[in-house]
Amino acid sequence: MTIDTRTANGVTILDIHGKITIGEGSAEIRKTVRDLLQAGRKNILLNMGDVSYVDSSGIGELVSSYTTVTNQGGDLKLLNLTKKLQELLAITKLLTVFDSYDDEAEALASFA
Amino acid sequence: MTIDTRTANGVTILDIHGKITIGEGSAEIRKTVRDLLQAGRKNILLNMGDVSYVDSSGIGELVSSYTTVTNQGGDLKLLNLTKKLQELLAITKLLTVFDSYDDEAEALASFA
Amino acid sequence: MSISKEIELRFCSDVGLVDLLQEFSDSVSKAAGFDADGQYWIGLAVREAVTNAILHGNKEDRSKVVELAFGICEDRLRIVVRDQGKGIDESKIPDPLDPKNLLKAGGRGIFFVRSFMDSVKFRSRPEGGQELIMEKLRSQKNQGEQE
Amino acid sequence: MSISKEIELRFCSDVGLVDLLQEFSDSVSKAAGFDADGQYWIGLAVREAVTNAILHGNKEDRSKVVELAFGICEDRLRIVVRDQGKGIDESKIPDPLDPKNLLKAGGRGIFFVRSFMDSVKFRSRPEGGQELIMEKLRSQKNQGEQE
Ligand SMILES: Nc1ncnc2c1ncn2[C@@H]1O[C@H](COP(=O)(O)OP(=O)(O)O)[C@@H](O)[C@H]1O
Ligand SMILES: Nc1ncnc2c1ncn2[C@@H]1O[C@H](COP(=O)(O)OP(=O)(O)O)[C@@H](O)[C@H]1O
Repeated sequence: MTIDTRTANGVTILDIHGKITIGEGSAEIRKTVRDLLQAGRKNILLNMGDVSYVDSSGIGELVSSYTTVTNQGGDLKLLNLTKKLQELLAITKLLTVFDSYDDEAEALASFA
Repeated sequence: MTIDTRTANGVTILDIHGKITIGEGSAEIRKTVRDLLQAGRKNILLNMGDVSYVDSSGIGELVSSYTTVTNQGGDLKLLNLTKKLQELLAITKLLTVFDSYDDEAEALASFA
Repeated sequence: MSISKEIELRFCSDVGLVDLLQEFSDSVSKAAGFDADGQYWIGLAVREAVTNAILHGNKEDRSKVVELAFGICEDRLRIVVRDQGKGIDESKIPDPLDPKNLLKAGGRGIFFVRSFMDSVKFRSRPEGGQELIMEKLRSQKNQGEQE
Repeated sequence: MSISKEIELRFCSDVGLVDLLQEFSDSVSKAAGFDADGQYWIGLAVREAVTNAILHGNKEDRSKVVELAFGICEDRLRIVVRDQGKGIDESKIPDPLDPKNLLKAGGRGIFFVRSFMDSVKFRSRPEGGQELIMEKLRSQKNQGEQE
């Protein structure tokens, strides 16, 4: 897994590439998010469009990143869910927890 | 594996698709070739361009098709060897046994 | 339920192997006639069950072995995951859909296994260790157009 | 030669399984850092060795088992194929490059195994059956640019 970081309209967008799974450095997202919070960047959008695989450990990773950000008064949202990830979030009842978008501009606007 | 049969300039061209391996009905080429000989069609060109995998059993299949045709006074030649197949024929010293071509027109002309 | 093809894998308790094993599951379920979606969900169930066997069962003790057995039966694919651990108390597995667990980081592995497979059973083995037995029916529903 | 990862497969003597096993070999050799070409040749060696174990070793007796073990060692990939057959007399394996054998349909399997692997040994097992042990060095030459 690799993460590219960029900023737009005061929102930090993490473009995540590859697998979010056990073994695949799944703690990396959490770490990146923690670093951002420490730098005072509390609006975070995870772009999942290029995520090829997520297992239960990866879902856990998303959830704990979410709670960390929310607890610090920030917002963590998801962009470009793949169909499979959407199904996983649906069966785990997390689709209602996460704010998610298919359109980047719309996602950015939602932070305003 | 599937075989499409067509004719050009009195030569029967077999377009072979898929794997020529043990288990993958590797006897099918031999059978097709035998049927052609019985129908008096002795100029046979095997188009290997779409062959995805060949194992030792597949090489054996090519060799026995070759000997069957040659023994009946016919010609069996190969077209569009993949790089891997070429290497396999090279190490088994069969590259000098088989007449092989990269160009269909040239291959057809060689039967004349 | 006669078994027509059987393959069993044994490997050390190394979580770095789960990708491999999931890929193998994909090959097996493909050979059993499951379509791409079926392969995906079965592979994810395998991944979760094997991860649990390595982490919770064998506690990543590399000298302990995990076994993963596939049986392609006439009507179903049967997958068994064995570890050398103390086993699981099913009554103690928290429900990840319970609102109080919804935002927990863990606890969704077995839920995934149960969601994607048609039947799931745990069994402690007389010779020690535990066994997770899961099955997926090779029904029309789970199969691609052409097998 | 310490083994860092070990995976062993056991399966029934069904030649319909060789595709699966070759795909698994590809996953393992990829994980061991071999590039696409390396994976291809190792996979073909595995296919030939397993086919021989099923056909010649176990004579397609489906009650007999073939074992295929992969060990990813620091400097090499070690692959062992075991069958329950009578074993092979190496001195009796005809040379497929001998002009009198060149046009024979069979007899190239072991030659392929020997061509693609760095070392190949046969051993009859004290407990019965035979074992083919083959190794491929994880040298620079066999590896892709990035592992
Ligand atoms: N193979 C196993 N052996 C022993 N305990 C297990 C095993 N698999 C799961 N468990 C127990 O069940 C719990 C729930 O497992 P799971 O749903 O996969 O979630 P997670 O692995 O994220 O905790 C684990 O935390 C563990 O206590
Ligand atoms: N696992 C085995 N057990 C017993 N005999 C074997 C085994 N593998 C190979 N042989 C013998 O060695 C011969 C050569 O094998 P091989 O080079 O693979 O060619 P082929 O399988 O086409 O005959 C076989 O015909 C068989 O007699």
